[in-house]
Amino acid sequence: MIDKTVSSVADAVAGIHDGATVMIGGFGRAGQPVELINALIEQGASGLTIVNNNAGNGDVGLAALLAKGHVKKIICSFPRQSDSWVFDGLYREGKIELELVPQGNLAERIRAAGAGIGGFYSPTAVGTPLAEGKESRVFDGREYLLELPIKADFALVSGYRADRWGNIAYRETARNFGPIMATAAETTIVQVDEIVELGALDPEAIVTPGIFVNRVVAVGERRWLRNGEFVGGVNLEGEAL
Amino acid sequence: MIDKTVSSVADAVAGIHDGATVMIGGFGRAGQPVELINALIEQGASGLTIVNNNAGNGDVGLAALLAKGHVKKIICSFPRQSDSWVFDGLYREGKIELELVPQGNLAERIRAAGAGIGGFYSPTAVGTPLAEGKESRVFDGREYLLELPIKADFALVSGYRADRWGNIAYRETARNFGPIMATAAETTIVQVDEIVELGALDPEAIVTPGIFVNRVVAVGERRWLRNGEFVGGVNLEGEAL
Amino acid sequence: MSTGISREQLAARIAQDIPEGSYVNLGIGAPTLVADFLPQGREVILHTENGMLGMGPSPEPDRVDPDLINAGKQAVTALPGTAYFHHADSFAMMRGGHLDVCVLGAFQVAENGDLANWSTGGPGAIPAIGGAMDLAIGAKSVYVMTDLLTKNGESKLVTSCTYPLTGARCVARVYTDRAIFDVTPDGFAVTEIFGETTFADLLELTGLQLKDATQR
Amino acid sequence: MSTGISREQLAARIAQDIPEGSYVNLGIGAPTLVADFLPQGREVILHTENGMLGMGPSPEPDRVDPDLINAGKQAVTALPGTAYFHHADSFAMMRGGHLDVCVLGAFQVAENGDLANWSTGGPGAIPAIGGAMDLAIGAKSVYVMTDLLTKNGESKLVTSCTYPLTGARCVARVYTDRAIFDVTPDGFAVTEIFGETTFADLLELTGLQLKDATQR
Repeated sequence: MIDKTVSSVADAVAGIHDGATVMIGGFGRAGQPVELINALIEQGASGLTIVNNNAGNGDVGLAALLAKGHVKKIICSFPRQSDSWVFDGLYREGKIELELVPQGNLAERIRAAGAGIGGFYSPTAVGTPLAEGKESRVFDGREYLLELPIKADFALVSGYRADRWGNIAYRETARNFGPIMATAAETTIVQVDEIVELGALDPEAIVTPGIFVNRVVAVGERRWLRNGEFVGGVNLEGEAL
Repeated sequence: MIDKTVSSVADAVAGIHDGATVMIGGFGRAGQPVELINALIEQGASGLTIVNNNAGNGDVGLAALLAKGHVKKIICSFPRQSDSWVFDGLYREGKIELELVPQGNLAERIRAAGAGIGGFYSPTAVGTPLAEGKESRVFDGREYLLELPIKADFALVSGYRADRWGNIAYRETARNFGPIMATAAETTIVQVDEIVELGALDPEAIVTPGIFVNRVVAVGERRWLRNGEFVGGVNLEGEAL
Repeated sequence: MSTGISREQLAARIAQDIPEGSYVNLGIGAPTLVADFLPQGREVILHTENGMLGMGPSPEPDRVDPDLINAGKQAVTALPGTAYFHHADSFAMMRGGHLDVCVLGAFQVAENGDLANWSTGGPGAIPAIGGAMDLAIGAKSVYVMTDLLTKNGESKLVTSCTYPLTGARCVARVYTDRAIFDVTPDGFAVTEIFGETTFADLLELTGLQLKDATQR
Repeated sequence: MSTGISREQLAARIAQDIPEGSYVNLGIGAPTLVADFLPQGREVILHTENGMLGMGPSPEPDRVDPDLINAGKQAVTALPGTAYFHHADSFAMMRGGHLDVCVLGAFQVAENGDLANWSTGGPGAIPAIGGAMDLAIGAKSVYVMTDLLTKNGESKLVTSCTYPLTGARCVARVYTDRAIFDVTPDGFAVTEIFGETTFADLLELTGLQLKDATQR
């Protein structure tokens, strides 16, 4: 019987090695797999290259991983935010390397890695400083830049519900980078609120089929839901009001 | 108020001009927008370039359009089937042009058109006769071929349910090429079983958001469903047993 | 020389120009305000880069849903008809030319439509680009919403941008607190002037050759 | 010289080699049979190119669902855990290297793993490729299921393909009615011989240099 579920977040992040490239889902805090990130901090792998849209918020999750000094390099589109003080400090001290990628190129390069595309011509960033060093080519009278896939050793993703085959359903805008990152990593690890019976997920709404998923771990229902119903009563950080 | 619904299939296919490139969804008969194709035959546009996975089955739908002599060229991956006699005859008589594209390249080229990609490097067909005349390039030790987007003037798609914003849900493997074709055409026209109230579709299972859809027409419930429940009692052609 | 209209007035003015049925992305910051001024009953579908079409207004404080945010990471709501999708699909909408309008902020806009809005190129600055470059090249109409002048009184409309570009020749129109400027093959054309500002004021404030295309 | 095993026996033999938990695509025609011989209780997830993972067996005749078909356009069923997706996503699974195994038919397989299975290059033939080229380059292990000989008694295993290729150097193993051949850097290695066929028979039937790697 196929069973991709593991019983703890520690088991879920086992084997992530020093120097690994790790994609981490989420846009800001939404869809950020905080429990998996905390387990990764605990696990201790260092010298990591992280792929995320941002570079951490506040002092939790990705920001906490950065604060530990476990991250060598970050590939992202939007590091600077009102609550990105951890990254800001490391960057100003020269303690972290940054590869800045426009968000659409970031998403499409991740998808390309998962889809077996060798490279693609993107309309974004033509004529800007981010075009420097990139091959340019005109198709149909319009200029494009050659972009290459971004692959990873591991992806940490936050889904909503999963089954034992590793099928994943997401919730609202917490979906964001999860589905594409799941396709682009050697080993994809997903945290969800709960594991449901095989067949309980709507087959029309499984956004990440289990073929892309290696391990699934349940972390309990998010604080703003009760038995799957939205009940509110939290702030944007997910803390009780 | 936004209302993309039109009241007849004739209205739905209005304006398709002679010489247009028309993408038609479907894989074999599944997801083939037969009512829209019939309306297109009636409407009379000719000299068409058709993009479809196949080249028609039996004497209905796409095959009927071919039989009318309205199609100049077909871009597809798998024309030859047990029931593709209409295409076979036209092809042998030299009355139709064929551009044969491996199915994965067909799908990815359509997606690229919808996603604004200028071109991409595909791993498929390297070392085969279909690589002739294509640019080849090595990334990371592997050879790829440059593939260009396929755009269309119109897309005819068969969905399951829609709302007045043009959001589309699909059913099972009838989804196939519909969602990507909807993104790649100037004007996307979708037939569905029924138009439901705005908000009635599960926002997690809307596969084609309305931004890609221009016109929606309801054609009535498919014969093998009753009030949305599968009841069977038909053969693969959808005819009552 | 009079001062211009308020940010809210400007947002309302921009909202007037967005036709019913448009698919619109409002950039982080001031452009977000435009949503509050869309005329009652006019349906406009808002896109947010983080995977949603059909974005609604802010929720009540006790109904904040951390899974439901906009590009600025603010809490939003979902209208009936909302659809969710992943990031590659969201940016395919932008880059594939499916959005009708985007409204962006700016540091500088040049006469040829070049836009600079992501970096002032300063040495200590931490760069951040997000989705701005994708929006700039992808939306059918790129509108800029900005004050005409910087805090130091310099014109944001320039002959050519000195800051790093977000996109080349991409801006269609600039809505400022003083006037509306269309980007034309011959440079900026002023189509509307706000308050007591005069065309002569605009010439002086920008130092540019401007065409007077106002209907007065 | 004995004849080989039946098509069903061969399908059963291939099924033995597919481990639990594999993601498998079975090509149109004979390879489809493999599904019927997967050992009871072994979970293998079947992919069909037209947008489904979790494909189940054929339905009863009165339960045929025209919306639920496989790549061969035959009626199928959906197992609990099935997921549907569109064509670009389906082929991303193939081309991105996510399928563990595919089983394809063949006209010819060459010693270097080249596969020809889509066209005999005849002048009157109507070409059709479908998803074969994508599967050939995409699956982690490409297995071929075929009779060793054509109807005319010619070997389908060849020094180099004379028919147009489907994929270059892509085949890992060829399951035939006479024997199983692994593709190795030194050509075909026979790992298992069926029935009363001998290694000498295989040398004669194929006319190739073969390595005897049987464990007998």
